Amino acid sequence: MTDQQPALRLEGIVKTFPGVRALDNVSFAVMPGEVHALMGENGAGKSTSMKVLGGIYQPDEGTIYVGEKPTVMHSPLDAKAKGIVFIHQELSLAEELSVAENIYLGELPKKRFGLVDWDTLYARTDKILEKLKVSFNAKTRVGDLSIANQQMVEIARALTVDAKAVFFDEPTASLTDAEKVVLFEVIADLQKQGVGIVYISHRMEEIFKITDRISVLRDGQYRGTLNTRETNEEEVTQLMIGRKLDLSRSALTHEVGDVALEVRGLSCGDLYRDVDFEVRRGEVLGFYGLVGAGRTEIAETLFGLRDPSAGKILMDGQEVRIHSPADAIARGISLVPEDRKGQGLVLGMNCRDNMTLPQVDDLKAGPFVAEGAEVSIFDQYRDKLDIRTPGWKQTVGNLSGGNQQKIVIGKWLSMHPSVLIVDEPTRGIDVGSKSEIHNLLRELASQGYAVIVISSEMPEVLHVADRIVAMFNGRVMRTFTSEEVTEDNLIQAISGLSGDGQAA
Amino acid sequence: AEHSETMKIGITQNNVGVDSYQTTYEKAFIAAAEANDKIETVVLDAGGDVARQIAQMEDLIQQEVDAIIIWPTNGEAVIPAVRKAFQADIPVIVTNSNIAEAGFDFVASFSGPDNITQGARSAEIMCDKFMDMGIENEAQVVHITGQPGYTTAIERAKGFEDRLPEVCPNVTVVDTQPGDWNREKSQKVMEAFLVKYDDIDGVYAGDDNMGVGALNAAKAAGREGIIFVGATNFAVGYEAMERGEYWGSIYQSPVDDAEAALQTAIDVLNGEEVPFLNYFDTPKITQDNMGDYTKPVF
Amino acid sequence: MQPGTLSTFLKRGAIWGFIVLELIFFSIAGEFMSLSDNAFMDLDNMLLLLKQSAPIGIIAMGMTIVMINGNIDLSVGAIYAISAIILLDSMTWPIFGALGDGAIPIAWLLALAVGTALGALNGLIVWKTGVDAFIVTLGAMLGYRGLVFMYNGEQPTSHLNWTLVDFAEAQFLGLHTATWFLLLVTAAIWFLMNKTVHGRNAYAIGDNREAAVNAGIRVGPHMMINFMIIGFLAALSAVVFYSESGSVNPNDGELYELWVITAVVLGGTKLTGGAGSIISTFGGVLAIQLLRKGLSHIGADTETVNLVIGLILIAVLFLDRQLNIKGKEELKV
Amino acid sequence: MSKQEIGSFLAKQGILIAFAVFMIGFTLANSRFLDPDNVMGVIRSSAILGVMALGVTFVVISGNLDLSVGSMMSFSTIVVLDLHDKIGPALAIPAMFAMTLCLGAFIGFLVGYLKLNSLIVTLGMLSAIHGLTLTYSGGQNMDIADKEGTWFSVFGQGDALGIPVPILIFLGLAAFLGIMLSKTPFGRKVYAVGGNGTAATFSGIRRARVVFMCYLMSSFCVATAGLIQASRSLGSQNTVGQGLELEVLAAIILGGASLLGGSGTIFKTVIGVLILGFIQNGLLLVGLQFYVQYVVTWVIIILAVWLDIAAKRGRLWSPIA
Ligand SMILES: Nc1ncnc2c1ncn2[C@@H]1O[C@H](COP(=O)(O)OP(=O)(O)OP(=O)(O)O)[C@@H](O)[C@H]1O
Ligand SMILES: Nc1ncnc2c1ncn2[C@@H]1O[C@H](COP(=O)(O)OP(=O)(O)OP(=O)(O)O)[C@@H](O)[C@H]1O
Ligand SMILES: [Mg+2]
Ligand SMILES: [Mg+2]
Repeated sequence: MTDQQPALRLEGIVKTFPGVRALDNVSFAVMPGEVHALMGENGAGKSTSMKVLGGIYQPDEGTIYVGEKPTVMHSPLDAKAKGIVFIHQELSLAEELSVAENIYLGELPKKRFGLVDWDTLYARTDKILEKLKVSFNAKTRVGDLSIANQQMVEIARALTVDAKAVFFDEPTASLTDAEKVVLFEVIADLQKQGVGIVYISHRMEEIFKITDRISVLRDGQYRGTLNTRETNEEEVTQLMIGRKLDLSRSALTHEVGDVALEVRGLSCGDLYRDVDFEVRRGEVLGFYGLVGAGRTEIAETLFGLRDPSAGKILMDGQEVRIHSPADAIARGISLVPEDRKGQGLVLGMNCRDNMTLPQVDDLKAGPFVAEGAEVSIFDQYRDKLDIRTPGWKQTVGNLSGGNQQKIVIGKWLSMHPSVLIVDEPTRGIDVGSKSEIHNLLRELASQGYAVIVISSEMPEVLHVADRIVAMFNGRVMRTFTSEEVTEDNLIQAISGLSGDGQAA
Repeated sequence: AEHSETMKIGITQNNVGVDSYQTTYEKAFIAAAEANDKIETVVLDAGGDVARQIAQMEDLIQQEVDAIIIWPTNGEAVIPAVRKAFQADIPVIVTNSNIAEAGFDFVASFSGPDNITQGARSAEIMCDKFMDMGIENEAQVVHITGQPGYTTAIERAKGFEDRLPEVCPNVTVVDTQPGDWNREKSQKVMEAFLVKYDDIDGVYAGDDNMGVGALNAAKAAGREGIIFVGATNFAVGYEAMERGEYWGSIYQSPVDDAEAALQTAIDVLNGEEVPFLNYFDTPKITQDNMGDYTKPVF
Repeated sequence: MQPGTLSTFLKRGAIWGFIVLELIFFSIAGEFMSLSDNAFMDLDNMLLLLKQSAPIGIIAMGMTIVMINGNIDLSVGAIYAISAIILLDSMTWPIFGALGDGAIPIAWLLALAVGTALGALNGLIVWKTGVDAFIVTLGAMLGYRGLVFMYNGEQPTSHLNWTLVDFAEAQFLGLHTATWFLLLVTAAIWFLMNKTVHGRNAYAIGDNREAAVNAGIRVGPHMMINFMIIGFLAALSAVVFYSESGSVNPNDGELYELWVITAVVLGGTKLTGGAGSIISTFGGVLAIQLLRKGLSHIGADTETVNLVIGLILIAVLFLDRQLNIKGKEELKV
Repeated sequence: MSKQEIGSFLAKQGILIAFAVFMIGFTLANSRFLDPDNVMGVIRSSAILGVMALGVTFVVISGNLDLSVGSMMSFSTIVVLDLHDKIGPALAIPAMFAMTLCLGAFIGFLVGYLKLNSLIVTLGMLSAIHGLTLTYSGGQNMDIADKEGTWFSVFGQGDALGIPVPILIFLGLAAFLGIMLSKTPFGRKVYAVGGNGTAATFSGIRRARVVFMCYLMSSFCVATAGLIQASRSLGSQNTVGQGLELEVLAAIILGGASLLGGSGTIFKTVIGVLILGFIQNGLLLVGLQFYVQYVVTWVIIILAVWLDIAAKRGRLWSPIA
């Protein structure tokens, strides 16, 4: 493949934002038919590179080559016309429209007089959906799909045009394992057709499974390209973060205390039924299940965002009624929600104000907000979580995805909750920070917090949780201790084939 | 036609909520109708909207009333609707402000004040006062008009501006701005006038509400000796005249207006002869003769 | 029936249900409170209703597109007035004087062109400056109104042409000219929104502007076209109405934007864009006109009319919301 | 200063610069423009609009609109004038405030707790409150009988330390509300709710209560404006506040608040109000017709907002294709 000319090449790209040099002399090339990983910590500039290529941002310096030709990408339309397709990190769908219309957004097949050719549209869409092995059809309204399925719709877009290069920005962040398999098949297919693929992800196992080469960015600078077959996780990590990572799990060095939160027979309409579990101080309780299993809804109920239709919640042995997040916070419950943009952050506000939002009533000097105290809280958690931002005044919306997530985590940690619920806490977080967050969760438990971790990543729950609640279709199938659990029985349980024989 | 049984009379008014003249008119109209047990009325308000008024005309025709009284929102735009009533053999009486000449063929009678004469009379009141004061050769006047676009506003302004040079050729109108029949708006306009012109001797306002707004502005600015003349004497204007702050106005009663319109309609229905232009009298009222008039109730 | 279908059905049908309710109410109340011997639901009265719905209704169709597109247009009342002035005044221009009634179609075209151009100006500003449509058209609502006054001062602009009036007052197959225009516009816009790529893109842009941009839809020109459509329709509404009335006050059309938006929202179009239906807007227009007509039929006075229309608007919004709540377990945000 | 710094300076201060340019322009056109009497006069007559705009600023930052303030102001004015003669000013004022706050609470309940769309609710209330006012007054003008002898005139016509009372009320209230918005937890919550209501809820903020409070503040400001208005002219028509809702919005937009919520400040609103007031007055002084003011306001609103966002995004023309 060495004598081939690249499908796409970046040379000396510089892009600055006020106070941030997001890309600093970045160069790399994507060959036709290769899967090229783009890696780097949160905020390293991966998404920005992609947006520069896609014509969403114009570079300050540097050149983009399509084939051998220096090219200016004027707009997304322009990029598309040049055969470059993007699957964005953030879902970019029109919820009210059908799956087919979303997949062919911007290029609906036309008949005469600008009429939509519905027959062709549905036929083509069905073909693509078949390839993706999804359960929904072309006419489904996208807003009715789960997040995972919406992500599949996004992915389907890559298959609609004759692409020269396809960019995937963290496509698996909210996919289940089965869907990942399908995605990888799709990528392999594209690869066979000679399409150059850029794959952005923080998940090492995926990188090593499907990519040919790995380019690494750090702080906006290009750090080099490695051949995947000739390298290993350690080397990549070192290149990314400049040091080695300690991935060992900190053992439980403390006693598990009494029950902090107990749930008995909790139901909420069709969302979940008869849920029982308890979480003790000093313990990390994992929730694992397929997307749509109802885990998020349980968390939302505990946080006062939904009213249960039956059952009870007990804290320290007392039955409690939680009607609003304010109630929940007052009782020492914190929730790191799964959707950071929609639920976690006020994107137009600065970092500090976002972080202290839940406790703004408590941080007072006379009738005013004690801004000094706020800044010190922010500084403390910025250091603790290694948040990359020019300062507390930066608007949160301008942070990279991973750093935004860290702000949300900091926001709830700084509340010193007695029960901390985190829903997909490391979605979109780089390996370094991920292990930091895992360690942090373990550490919190060891300090006597009760921690609930909801995750769709099996390695994550296996790694951090002391016990794991396996859910399927709104029901708890089984609760495993870390001694009992294996990948196999966990998968069985969340697929409805309960380990202890209860059929679903 | 023989109208021994009850007569159904529909009225569509211009914009009732807008000031108390129209409100009082409506009340007086209803009261007058109720006092007469041979009459039933449908009272509608167009809210200042031509389209709504035309729709109301159509509705009244469709409801087969015996006569329609219209206070036009626009003296020309309603002509086709009036023609429709005419073609349906329903007599139309125009009230308060007339429709344009092109529609006269379809109208049984106009009943209302003569706005042009009113404007002219206001000019006379002002000129006479200037002569008393001996400043008829140097006086400067500002003019605050009613809501732009309304027939009444336009006619009064025309009457005033045509007549003033005839009676006081050396008085100059230095500025004209609308006060929208609104006391507050007029006060603002006057404030700016006061800053702009050191010498203002007279203010003519399209009605007393605006006149009193201008008066308030002058009082607040400590400017004295200005002659205020308005039209449609409102209670506030009458009181200001009592206090000696406001010189004169035109006495126009909405009660007379309403009663005259209803009576004209009844007369038309009874087949009596009515003049085509049925003006009711709107005399001059000044501090000198105000004792002859009772304080307006609106 | 799938769960949720009933409430969707109720929701879609809510406006028609409301119309039926109004009809029943005014028919019964009319028996006791109205002077008229004719029933409220008399055929002629209903035909009039359609006709009287035309001025607001024609503009409302354009507003539906613009709102589905994620924008709003507050300047329609002023565009309506300017177009009317052009329509009536141009017939008196000496160059067309020789044409006699031949000047009519030219006047129509001129008025429509001016409306379209003013809409285009709004659209261009929204597109090129990136200022929110609410602000752009709020400004234009003042600015265009200023232009109206500049044209002819505070005087009304009039030109009564009986040929034109006769045409406007004509009835064909029982329906008035204005009704035909309303129905044609409704059908055309329905077709545009449901069958054409432009229409589907309007939904997409209103739903998720960023996604549309990323997908390569040329959002700017697209929005501009929609502003041109609503400008055109505002002018068409003026053409239909002023052909009949022959005179325009400089403040005509004030508050039309509010009535139009009210009708569109009653019809269930989302204020945030992305969802809405032309047929339901038609229902919204009828509902409002029915309310006005009904209230005057039963002889309600000005203060009651204001009070009732305001409260009904809120009540309908409330009802719509109740129908949309999925259940107790819904997320409380 | 780098180019970028100039850009962001313009973004932050653009409206002040525009203001300065205007003041200079009008002063050149008419030397009386900056006459202290005129300046005082303009601020005083802007005070009513200004006080209303202060409250609506809260509503707008919280992500909602309030189109009912004009007719609510008519209501307050009529009510306090009516009650003045019936129960005396000392009781009339609190009674009027209570009634106006009830209206505000009703809107706050509908928009905050029932989560109805604010544009439509306040549009409905615009009409409904107008109906209410007409019912209350019977459509008649309301006038105080004894205009000379009442201390009630102090709010609109009085002076303290040589400064007209309406100006003192306006600026005092602006300072108070400005600090409340920028420095207190409540203010922070208003920004959060307007910026992202869902995220605010997820942060334990009682969004409904915040929205409710914003409408309450808005109605409080309206009541204050009504008080000044009534006291200034000691009599009023039913339509006194009609159309002010749009002027209020225009002032707030000129100040640079986004109608989507989450941004804006009291200080900028005050500037916006003054700009409108001085434009109105300046054009009158220059002798231009009132409708020229419409056109000028149009151009200024669009230029001001355009430059504001252009500076924020770092390029003049919108990036949309
Ligand atoms: N619009 C913007 N304004 C200001 N700064 C920005 C903007 N977009 C990105 N940045 C900054 O540029 C840097 C690179 O961001 P980018 O989104 O490319 O990171 P990333 O590598 O994709 O990270 P992640 O893995 O977290 O998604 C970050 O420091 C970010 O804060
Ligand atoms: N955007 C959406 N609109 C409507 N319903 C949705 C949406 N997203 C999810 N749902 C529904 O909500 C339920 C829960 O979805 P969700 O994917 O959040 O499940 P979960 O158990 O929390 O899993 P995960 O934590 O992996 O997201 C499912 O029934 C799904 O269909
Ligand atoms: Mg990224
Ligand atoms: Mg979930």
